[in-house]
Amino acid sequence: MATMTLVQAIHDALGEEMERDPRIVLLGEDIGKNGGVFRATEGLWERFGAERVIDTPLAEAGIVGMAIGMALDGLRPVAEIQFADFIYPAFDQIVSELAKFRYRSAGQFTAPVVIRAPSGGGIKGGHYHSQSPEAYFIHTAGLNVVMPSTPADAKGLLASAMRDPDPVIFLEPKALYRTAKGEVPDAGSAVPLGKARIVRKGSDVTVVTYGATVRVAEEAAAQAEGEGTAVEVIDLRTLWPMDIEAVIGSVEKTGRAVVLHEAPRTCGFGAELAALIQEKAFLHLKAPVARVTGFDTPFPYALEKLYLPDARRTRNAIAAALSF
Amino acid sequence: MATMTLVQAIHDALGEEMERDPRIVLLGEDIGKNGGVFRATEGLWERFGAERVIDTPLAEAGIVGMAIGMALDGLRPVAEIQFADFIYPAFDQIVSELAKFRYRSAGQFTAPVVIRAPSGGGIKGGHYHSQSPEAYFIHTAGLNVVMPSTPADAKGLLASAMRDPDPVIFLEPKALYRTAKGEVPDAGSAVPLGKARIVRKGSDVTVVTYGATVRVAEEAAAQAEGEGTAVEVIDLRTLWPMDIEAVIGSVEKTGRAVVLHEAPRTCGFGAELAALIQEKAFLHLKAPVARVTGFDTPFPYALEKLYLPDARRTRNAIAAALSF
Amino acid sequence: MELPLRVVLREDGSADPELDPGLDDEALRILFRKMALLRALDEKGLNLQRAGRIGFYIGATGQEAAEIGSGFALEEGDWVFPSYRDQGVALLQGYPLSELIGQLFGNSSDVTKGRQMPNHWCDRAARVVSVSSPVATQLPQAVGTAYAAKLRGEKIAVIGYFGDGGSSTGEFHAAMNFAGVFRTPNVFFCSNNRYAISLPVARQTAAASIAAKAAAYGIPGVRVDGNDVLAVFRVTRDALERARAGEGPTLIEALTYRIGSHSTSDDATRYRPAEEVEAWRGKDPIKRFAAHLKQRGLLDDPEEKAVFEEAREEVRRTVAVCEAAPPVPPESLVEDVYAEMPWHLEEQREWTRMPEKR
Amino acid sequence: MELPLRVVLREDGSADPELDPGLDDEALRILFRKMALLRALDEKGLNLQRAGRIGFYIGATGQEAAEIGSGFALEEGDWVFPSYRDQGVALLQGYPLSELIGQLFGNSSDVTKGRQMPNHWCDRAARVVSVSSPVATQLPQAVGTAYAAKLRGEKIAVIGYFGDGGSSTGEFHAAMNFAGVFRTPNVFFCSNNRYAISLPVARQTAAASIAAKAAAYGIPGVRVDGNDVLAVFRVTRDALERARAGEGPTLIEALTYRIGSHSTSDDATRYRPAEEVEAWRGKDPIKRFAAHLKQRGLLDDPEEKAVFEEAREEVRRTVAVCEAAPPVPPESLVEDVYAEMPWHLEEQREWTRMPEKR
Ligand SMILES: Cc1ncc(C[n+]2csc(CCOP(=O)(O)OP(=O)(O)O)c2C)c(N)n1
Ligand SMILES: Cc1ncc(C[n+]2csc(CCOP(=O)(O)OP(=O)(O)O)c2C)c(N)n1
Ligand SMILES: [Mg+2]
Ligand SMILES: [Mg+2]
Repeated sequence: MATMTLVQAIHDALGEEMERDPRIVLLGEDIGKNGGVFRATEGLWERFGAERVIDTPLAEAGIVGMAIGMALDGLRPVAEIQFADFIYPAFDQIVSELAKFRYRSAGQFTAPVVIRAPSGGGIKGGHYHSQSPEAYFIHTAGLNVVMPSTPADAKGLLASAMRDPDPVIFLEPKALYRTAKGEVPDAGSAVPLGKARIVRKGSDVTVVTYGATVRVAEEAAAQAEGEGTAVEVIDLRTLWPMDIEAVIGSVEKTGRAVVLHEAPRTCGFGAELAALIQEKAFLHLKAPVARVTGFDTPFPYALEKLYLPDARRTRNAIAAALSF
Repeated sequence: MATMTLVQAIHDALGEEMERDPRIVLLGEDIGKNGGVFRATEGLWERFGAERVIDTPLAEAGIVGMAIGMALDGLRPVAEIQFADFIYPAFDQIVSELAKFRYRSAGQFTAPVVIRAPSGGGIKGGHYHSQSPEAYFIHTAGLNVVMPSTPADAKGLLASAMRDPDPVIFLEPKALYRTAKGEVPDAGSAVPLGKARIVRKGSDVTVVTYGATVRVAEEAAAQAEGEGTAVEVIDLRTLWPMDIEAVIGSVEKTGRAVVLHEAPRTCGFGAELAALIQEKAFLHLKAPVARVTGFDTPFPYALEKLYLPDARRTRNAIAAALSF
Repeated sequence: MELPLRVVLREDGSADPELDPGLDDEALRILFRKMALLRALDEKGLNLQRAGRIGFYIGATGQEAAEIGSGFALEEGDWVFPSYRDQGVALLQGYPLSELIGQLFGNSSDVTKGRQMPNHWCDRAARVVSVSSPVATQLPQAVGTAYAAKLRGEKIAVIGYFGDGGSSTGEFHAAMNFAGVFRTPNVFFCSNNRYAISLPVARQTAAASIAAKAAAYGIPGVRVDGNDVLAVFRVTRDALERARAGEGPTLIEALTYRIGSHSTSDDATRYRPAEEVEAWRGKDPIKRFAAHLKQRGLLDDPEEKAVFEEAREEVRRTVAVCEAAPPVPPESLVEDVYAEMPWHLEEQREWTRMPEKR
Repeated sequence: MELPLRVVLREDGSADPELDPGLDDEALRILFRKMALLRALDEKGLNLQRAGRIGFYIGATGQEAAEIGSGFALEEGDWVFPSYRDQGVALLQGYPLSELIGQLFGNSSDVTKGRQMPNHWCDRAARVVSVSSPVATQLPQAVGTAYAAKLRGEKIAVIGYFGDGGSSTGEFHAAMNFAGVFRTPNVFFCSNNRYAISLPVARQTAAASIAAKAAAYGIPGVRVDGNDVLAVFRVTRDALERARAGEGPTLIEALTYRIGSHSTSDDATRYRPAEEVEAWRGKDPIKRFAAHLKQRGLLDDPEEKAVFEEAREEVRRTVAVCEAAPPVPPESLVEDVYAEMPWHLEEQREWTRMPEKR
């Protein structure tokens, strides 16, 4: 066990898995000598060489397309998209190709590519360094979508992603890169995909969240506790395919659910969570499933703090659910 | 009034608006001499010339990017994407640019572009000539998303789209191009964006849908009627920003809702509809909001019929809601 | 400054000794038989579609020299990233005709479970990657596979096929640029059949040629007569050898012509003058090669007829077998989305079994 | 076959009479003042960011000749599609310094309501389109605007700016190709500052030059010394005139160097040798032009100092005013998504007003 930041945990997972599995290669913009704009790949270029830590030209469609081709013939590519906001030029490769290879070839070809992308707000990045695009990928059949919220999970989930037989969109909450610190198990311990983490037990209301808003949920839960409300906080970790039992089990117990994420509300993942919860736990619900989310606007620069869901809005939603 | 097919109605709207407004230009692949692969632009190249009916090289990013630039300086471009499945190379232009111009410039620059794209299944087109991508665009703040289900609406909504000050993603249910026939008012009558159409009144359950599944809903409703169940069918027409009063008003009356669409279920627009309905009509709901949708798989070729939501699955959902 | 056009088969049926690849008689006969097979497949495919027995077909009629000449240059271990029109190349790689035709029917004779439209086949054993409709998406993938081979020190080449229209896509640009930078063992083979559906190539690009685009990526560009099977074979073999030898990628532009419509969904008479098509019919690549073989004494008229008859018979036989296969099972709808089926697809599998009404 | 490099300002401070654009004294003085202003803005921007008074800054230090030389060639009615590094061009188009600096603060002195990061400005009146971060997205848009002008018969030109990295994007490819096909009145201006963040241009592309890529699109490519303000002005003016005259688009590559880090978020010492940077500091475009002006008797040392002092003062004054402005109002968060506010944003406006707890 060692204490480290989330970005160090990512870094460690990459290094350890590359050591373990010579098929792993990294590719992306500025990931080599520069070590990545967030330093996630620092030192790996020196350690594994320019052939396995590949600085690419500026073309995300090329990065993902190339990664797919590598994966088709036995490599295990991990592509870095510098910011999740710049993943859209690769959208066709992801939606039309990456997600569909196994299905369209009836399993003859598979593309176990991991796409890492710093996601979410909190660094005053404005429209294009702040977005949370998870819903696009969750809606795309054939992808795994993962977002850690702790260093230990970051390392363990990334290790699992690199070993998974299917593509994984691995979204890293950049606001937590250096602010989330914690104990991380030593080499080799993967955290399985598809399993949520109960962050905090409680019987009155369930808050379902992931990524950077996990700590918002914890803050709101701690405040609510002071007023006698026991909040259960679930960190999904794997967004899709999600841990349905953890969520439904909790809501059956508490009878109230708040879903919480940074991405815009409309057609966000919160909509799916709300839809699923009311489908599967209808008779247990004492209040509508509430959504606390980003606004349905482009991500703003000056008003970032206001845009991001916070403990205030989360507590309001909890209170509303309790008093419904 | 004249009777015509849906694709003829589209064609008429284009021609009439081009006649009315010299700022309108069309651009896309094979829309000129060839008249579009679905013939939506047939004869317009001859009528308005190659400068206003523009055959472009094969690059959707170029088509949408160029359309944006045209719109920035006073033209009213209508871009055709040959199949909605091929819109992904333009995804960056749509999400990062088209949707955000007004916001990021605080209204200095606007991009009133209409993007027309044949959408949905029903023509044995397999993965890449069948997808329904509406959820991606609904989740993207700043876009209007429209899908007609009748010739009259196709014409009227497209006219409104071409006059709207904001970008419109205009998805055309290709399965209905030639199979939907109906009366269409003569020149100039636009159908406003943002208003749903009550296809059929009923008091027992509300089916909310749009596009090609409207007729599935009607079929299921007709069958249910035979068994004494009165189904209200709502055709949203404008998917986003949607007509919230029409939907909530109906569900408050019926107490039961089924949402129906072709797109994959997870994080589809049905999730948003279910989330909204349970948020806003919770105490009226006698059963969970049910979703009848496509599968969370790539769109299949041989099993297309099975994939597409049909009256059978819709009736099952209605029956389940009634007996919940 | 135009790149020279490489030609082997001359007007008089002789071969330019300078460029003649020097194939032996058996190889020449195979080339001819494969071109005939491809033509026979097209005839059948179009007829099957017209008769409503398959849903769709895309032919390569008129482009057989480009298909067979380039495909024949491939060697054991090479990879193919095809477009929807490259069934000829796939067959040469060892993709069984029975699987190709099974795929057209999309029933249980289709090893890919009827998942895709006709012409969207693949074969892992033959290293022929799955066709997909979006134009040119295969090209950056071809670079990745080539990179993988290079990294492991394998001496193989990876060929990516595309059309003149494909050269306008962002994927073409990324692929060529990446290949240039990483010097991957790639060959990019453009079948310039003069049209992208209805758009003539002169309105696809203002460049002097597609091959001229290679300069933008620091790689060699080659223009070849795409109706000349020997010239196509020769330049493709050379490019593949360069690739395998670690000398980097090549862009080949084969100038040919799409005799038929774009696909069975298209009607080329809407946008193409009949005289133009007629002129190109006169340049039939199979007849042109036949003339050469005859001149070399490797073919005569009855034999020519027999080769075509045999090809048609093989196609007919295979169609009969494939067409008779049962449909794909409904449950297969939810398979192969992931390696293991997650809960939500388990749930959705039930939808395929749902009774008429509960 | 390398394209020639266009140079006007010679080692000895004189101008090559062959290419000298023949600007009058006043124009030459303006060029110099604008270069100085741009440098002063960079100094201030970096300091403001370091002091935490603004959140981010991107400078153009070392690239002033490319910015000011090209921007000065624009005429009334021309449009600019800039990248995040082209504040110099924007200022020349008439974008007020006060608005540019207001944008850096993102408070109510920002006419765009603090919506975007610093360096992401725009000005409709000046026909300067909104900067966005995604690289090169502006280029196909520039083609559309040029097409619109052409359609209406307006004799204007549209210039699109981008970097060496931008040349690898699909958007560059689409834009150049469309412009070539439609012969739109575009100028594509690449500031090749040798790096895309950390990637040197030699690993961005294997092409002989960025300008060489023009051949792929059938349009002329021009290479110019990007540290030579007169050469840049000359080739840009020529290209703009060609465009306005209906002779089609041009690709210009200005060879320059990014003296600073990519942005305030970057540390270029991680990937660039100090000697390289030092060598380029010696080629300072402002000093180079100053030497020429001095030779022409249009500048002396005290005047040179004064120009810089004035520029710094102007920036200082403007910063003081902008920084003092109040923050943007919370409700503005939900404005300008659509022309009219739909119900769901009306609802969400309430979130900006929500009490601490109900
Ligand atoms: C990204 C994308 N856009 C549009 C289409 C529709 N489409 C299918 S084939 C085709 C033309 C392709 O022309 P070309 O690349 O020359 O190949 P050819 O069919 O002539 O062999 C078009 C536009 C598509 N499949 N993919
Ligand atoms: C599509 C996209 N991918 C990645 C980035 C991140 N990024 C910002 S600037 C930059 C380098 C751009 O280099 P260049 O085009 O040479 O312009 P320069 O900054 O040197 O002026 C990168 C990779 C981005 N903004 N957009
Ligand atoms: Mg073609
Ligand atoms: Mg650069």
